[in-house]
Amino acid sequence: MKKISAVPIIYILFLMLPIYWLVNMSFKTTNEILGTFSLWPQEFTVANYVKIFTDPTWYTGYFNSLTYVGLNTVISVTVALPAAYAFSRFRFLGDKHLFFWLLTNRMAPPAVFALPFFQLYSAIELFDTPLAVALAHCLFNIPLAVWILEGFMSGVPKELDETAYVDGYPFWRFFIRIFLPTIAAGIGVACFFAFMFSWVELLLAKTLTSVAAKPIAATMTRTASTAGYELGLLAAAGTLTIIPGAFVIYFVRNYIAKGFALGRV
Amino acid sequence: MDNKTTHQKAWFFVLPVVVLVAFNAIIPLMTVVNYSVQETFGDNVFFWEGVKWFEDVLNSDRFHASLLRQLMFTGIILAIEVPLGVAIALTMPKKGPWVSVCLVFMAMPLLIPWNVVGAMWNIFALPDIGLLGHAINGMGIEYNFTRQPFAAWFTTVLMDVWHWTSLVVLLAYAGLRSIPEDYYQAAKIDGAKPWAVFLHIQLPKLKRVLTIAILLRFMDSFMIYTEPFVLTGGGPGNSTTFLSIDLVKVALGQFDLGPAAAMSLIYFLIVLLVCWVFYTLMMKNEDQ
Amino acid sequence: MSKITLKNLRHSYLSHPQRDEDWALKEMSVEWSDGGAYALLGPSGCGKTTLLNIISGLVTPTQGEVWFGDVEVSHLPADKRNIAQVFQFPVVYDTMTVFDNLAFPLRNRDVNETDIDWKVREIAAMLDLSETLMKRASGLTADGKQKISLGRGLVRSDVNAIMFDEPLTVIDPHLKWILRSKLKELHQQIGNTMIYVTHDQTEALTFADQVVVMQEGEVVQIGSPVELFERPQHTFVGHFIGSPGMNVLACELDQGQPVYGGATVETTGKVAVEDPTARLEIGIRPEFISFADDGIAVSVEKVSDAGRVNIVETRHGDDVIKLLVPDGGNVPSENAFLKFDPDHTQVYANDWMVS
Amino acid sequence: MTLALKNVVKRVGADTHIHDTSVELVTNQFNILLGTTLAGKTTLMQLMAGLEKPTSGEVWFDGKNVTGVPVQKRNVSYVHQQFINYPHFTVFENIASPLRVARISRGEIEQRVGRVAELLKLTPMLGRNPSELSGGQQQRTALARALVKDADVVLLDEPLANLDYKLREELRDELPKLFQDRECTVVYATTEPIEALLLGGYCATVHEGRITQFGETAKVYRRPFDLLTAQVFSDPPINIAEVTLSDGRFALNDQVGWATARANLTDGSYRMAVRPHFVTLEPSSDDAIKLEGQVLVAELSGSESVVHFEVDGLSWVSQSPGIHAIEVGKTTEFYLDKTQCLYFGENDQLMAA
Repeated sequence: MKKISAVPIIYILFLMLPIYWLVNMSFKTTNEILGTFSLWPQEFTVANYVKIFTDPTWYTGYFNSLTYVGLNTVISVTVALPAAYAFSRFRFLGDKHLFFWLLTNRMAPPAVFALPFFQLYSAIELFDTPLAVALAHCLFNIPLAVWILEGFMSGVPKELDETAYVDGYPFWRFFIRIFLPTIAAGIGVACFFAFMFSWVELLLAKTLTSVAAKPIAATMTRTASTAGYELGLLAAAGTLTIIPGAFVIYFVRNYIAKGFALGRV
Repeated sequence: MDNKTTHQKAWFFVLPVVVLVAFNAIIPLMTVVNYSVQETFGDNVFFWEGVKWFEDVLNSDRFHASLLRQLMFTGIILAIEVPLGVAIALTMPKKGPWVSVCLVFMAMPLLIPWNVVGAMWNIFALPDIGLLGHAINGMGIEYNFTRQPFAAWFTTVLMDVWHWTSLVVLLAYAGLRSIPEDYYQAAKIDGAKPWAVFLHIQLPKLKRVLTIAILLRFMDSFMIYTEPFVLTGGGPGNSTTFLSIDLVKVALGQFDLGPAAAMSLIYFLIVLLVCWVFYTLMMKNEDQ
Repeated sequence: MSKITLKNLRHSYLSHPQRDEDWALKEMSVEWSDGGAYALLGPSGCGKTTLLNIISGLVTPTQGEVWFGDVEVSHLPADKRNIAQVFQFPVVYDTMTVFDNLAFPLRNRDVNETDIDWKVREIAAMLDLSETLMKRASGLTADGKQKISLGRGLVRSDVNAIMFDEPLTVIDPHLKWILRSKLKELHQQIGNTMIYVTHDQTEALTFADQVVVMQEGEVVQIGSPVELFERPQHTFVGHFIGSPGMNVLACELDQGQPVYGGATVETTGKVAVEDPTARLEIGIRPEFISFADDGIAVSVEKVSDAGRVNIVETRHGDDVIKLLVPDGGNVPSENAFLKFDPDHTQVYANDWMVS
Repeated sequence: MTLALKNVVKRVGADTHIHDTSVELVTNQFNILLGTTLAGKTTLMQLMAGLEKPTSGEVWFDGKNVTGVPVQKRNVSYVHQQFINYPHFTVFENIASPLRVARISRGEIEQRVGRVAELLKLTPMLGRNPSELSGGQQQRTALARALVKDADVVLLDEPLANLDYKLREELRDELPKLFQDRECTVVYATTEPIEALLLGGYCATVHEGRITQFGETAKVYRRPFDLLTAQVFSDPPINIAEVTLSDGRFALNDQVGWATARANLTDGSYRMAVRPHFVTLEPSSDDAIKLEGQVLVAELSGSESVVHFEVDGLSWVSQSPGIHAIEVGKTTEFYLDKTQCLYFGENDQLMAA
């Protein structure tokens, strides 16, 4: 193996320290956390995790989060695919303005929209459902997905489309059978980013839910404020929220650099 | 030659996107605009107020203070994260198994829910039981981010650096990887020193990705809410109350809908304006 | 400037090469004189780029030595060898003007500004870049950029050799010949040793005094364009250079004279082949075959009008023999016989020329 | 299948890519479109295929107006200059794809793909992915896909341009054989006059969005209607000089001139064009005209020498068989075959050949 410079290693260590500390805390008892300072658990316990996996207020939060994130990823990427194709292949009235308008929505501070969103989704009776959060996250995830996918699609020569039409493929059959597999890497990258931004966002997710669809992260903040300092439990829940992300990164690791390379984030 | 074909039916392709985004963007935006020019005392009774709220917000010391804090924060984190990110990207291996290892570990902070980031740093920096707080105090420096404004700022900035530098690293790394090997060889042959290679080859080729990195970091840091809110709650005092935190306090805490809406719009316009200026500069640069 | 000597050079990209195919470059020794124009010619994957990179120092050979003059440079890195290289895709420093681009190698070597100014202007004039000196390099067309890449080599006085790696790849087809002849002209003006890598026969033959033809990691012939055309040392050279390529026909040997189709084929001088199992062939270019009243009986299969000439495809048994007939020349439809020009008929044993 | 364009015009924005063009291609033959890059060859082929719609005018297949018919329903095939294959299909699936869309039975697909693969020497590669093939094999795959469906019209858009020249030569030799027993009209675009000549058939010279002439390839080459066609159909570039005719003599300048027996030409000035291979280093006959010029550039291709030289400020190109060592800058003798000159009169129309 080639030698690796010290800088990235130090940087990664710096990144891992707070994470380690969180994991460390999650295996400690509340007494140990509050009583002593220790670099690793003196009385190793999985009680915090057991609590999360047995208490429905905890684990349903986990499911709720995964539900709306999954929904949002599917919606965002599915509707972004034909749109990105249109932007990469066709010239049409208002195309450039439309593209820019889409991107401006990536710039809208969620804090600005929190209250109107609450009212809007209450009005259409979607409040406190995963679908509400999934749709709300479309605000910034669709523009993002369109942007990323358009970059990948522009890298596919137009001649591929023409060859397929000449072969006799009707448009949709070509799009699904030929085109989508060709830009599979791009779809992977778009899914990754949609997942990421939906998973990490909390302000809107919290605003649009109360009980039934409460995300795990929101459960955490409420626990922290109502049940006093249950730090171990909080740390365990936090640790668990890192896992899906780590999982997703692992799957798309080879595409990340490429996705970024297109300058489309 | 632009080889796109003109095809108005393409609108059908973008229609679902337009509908979904417009639903989320235009209706709430209209609501905000609506509130921003009216006064309510509850019961859905509204009175026309014109631009009063805008004048109030623009003249309020409180808004000025949080805007100033916001600008300082964004300035500081940009000044740290961009050069640091580029420096780290430059030292990353170009190929081999380490690349994946680096990428996976570096991307991790990006995928942690923002309130977990706040909570994590809260635990990490607590003066008594947090590793960071404990270590700093152990060095004889008094440190408590819940009491000292400076410590709170330091922790918030450090947290943001921890959270987002990787984004700059990944972007810069991807930009560097797209430079053909020939350029490095040519520079070697021309006898260029490493600094000249950076200045004349790497930096110019990174310009585009760095513009995007700066733009993104500007936007996201300008909108930052969850992490500092969970970490410091905007305190101590108002010392880390950034624009978004202030806005939510006004809107949901005090339920002052009019001023909050006016503030939202001013806020949104600032972000848009800066991005637009940036975008135009970028495009102009590319045309040259 | 100096002579370039390659001694017993061999290279493999594998760490433990075993078989013959493992070598990207098979053993070769060659000496190139100072100020010559050389071309490395071969199809993709023939090892020509490996050889170029060994000379420029980007690749360290598995075995053998590289000498510039009387200095061995085999283990010197690229930047210590004082060579210049023009790559397939133009490399220019986008942020600089054309002038600064050309001055860059000199500034890195701490040459004083007056000398730089004088030298850059001189080279720019040669390359027809004087008009654009103050423009941004990034705004130039591909051929302009390629000239800058070349110019950065030409401004230096310490250059041992200038290497070209398929430099015309990105140039518009109808501009290629202009740059091609410009390179030739520059070589005559400056007298540097130049080494040019290409897969295109016209580029190689036009540019070089000596062409090194390579195939599958092996040098099959080094010679002047005329030699390569008239006396290919290897059947591959005959095939690769010239269109259509040389006819290669299996033959037998009788008392030092090749026998084809039952008849003795006249050649200049006798042929001696030591290995009795060697595969014997005669090689003759289509240019040197003509129709005659007797000789090798063939049937005419196809006549293609190429404007200047007709390419006639004939058949003798299982062999296809191509020949060229001048525009307006007579092509017999029946009872056709071919005559080979003895001066240009070669005999090959296991692909290598023996006559 | 007869294919005709009737008054076709193609405009994109303010640019006119194809000016009013009418042409009827020759059925079941090679129809070559010859012209430089961006001359409009690709646009013409896209209009024929139905990938683009004409701004005005009509496209007719077999006496039917197909202008509005989408490409899927036209039974055409198309090979691009770039190597275009479906990256995630094997070579077999790539070739089979038009048949699969047409819902042809599995057994027949296997049989037909096998036959075409054999013809194009792809049989050993059928199981591979296109990315594992060399450029030549990738283009063979694309050709196989175009052949397998028995299209009425096969459009080949500079299919050999991205190949190394030896591969190009090989495939160019094979191409006419591939279409020998097929009933289809082939349209072949190329930038190289030599390629047009070797493929034979019929040829349309294309220049800046217009077809300047259409006819048998050899005839277009030897009897161009106008100077433009002669220029498009010449590589190296055709030599052009002003000559004056008086008293049955053409005069190039004060010293050089030659007698002509052409009675139909009136006295006056003409533009004379002569192909480079009629200006040679060795005289082709005793009465060749001698030109003394200074050599500017000497280019050697595989089997011929092309010399650019200058006489009295006028540039000439000479093309001679064989490889000759020629010194640049030296004054050298060249011989012009006066019997091969083309004379163009007003509007650059051919007056005599």
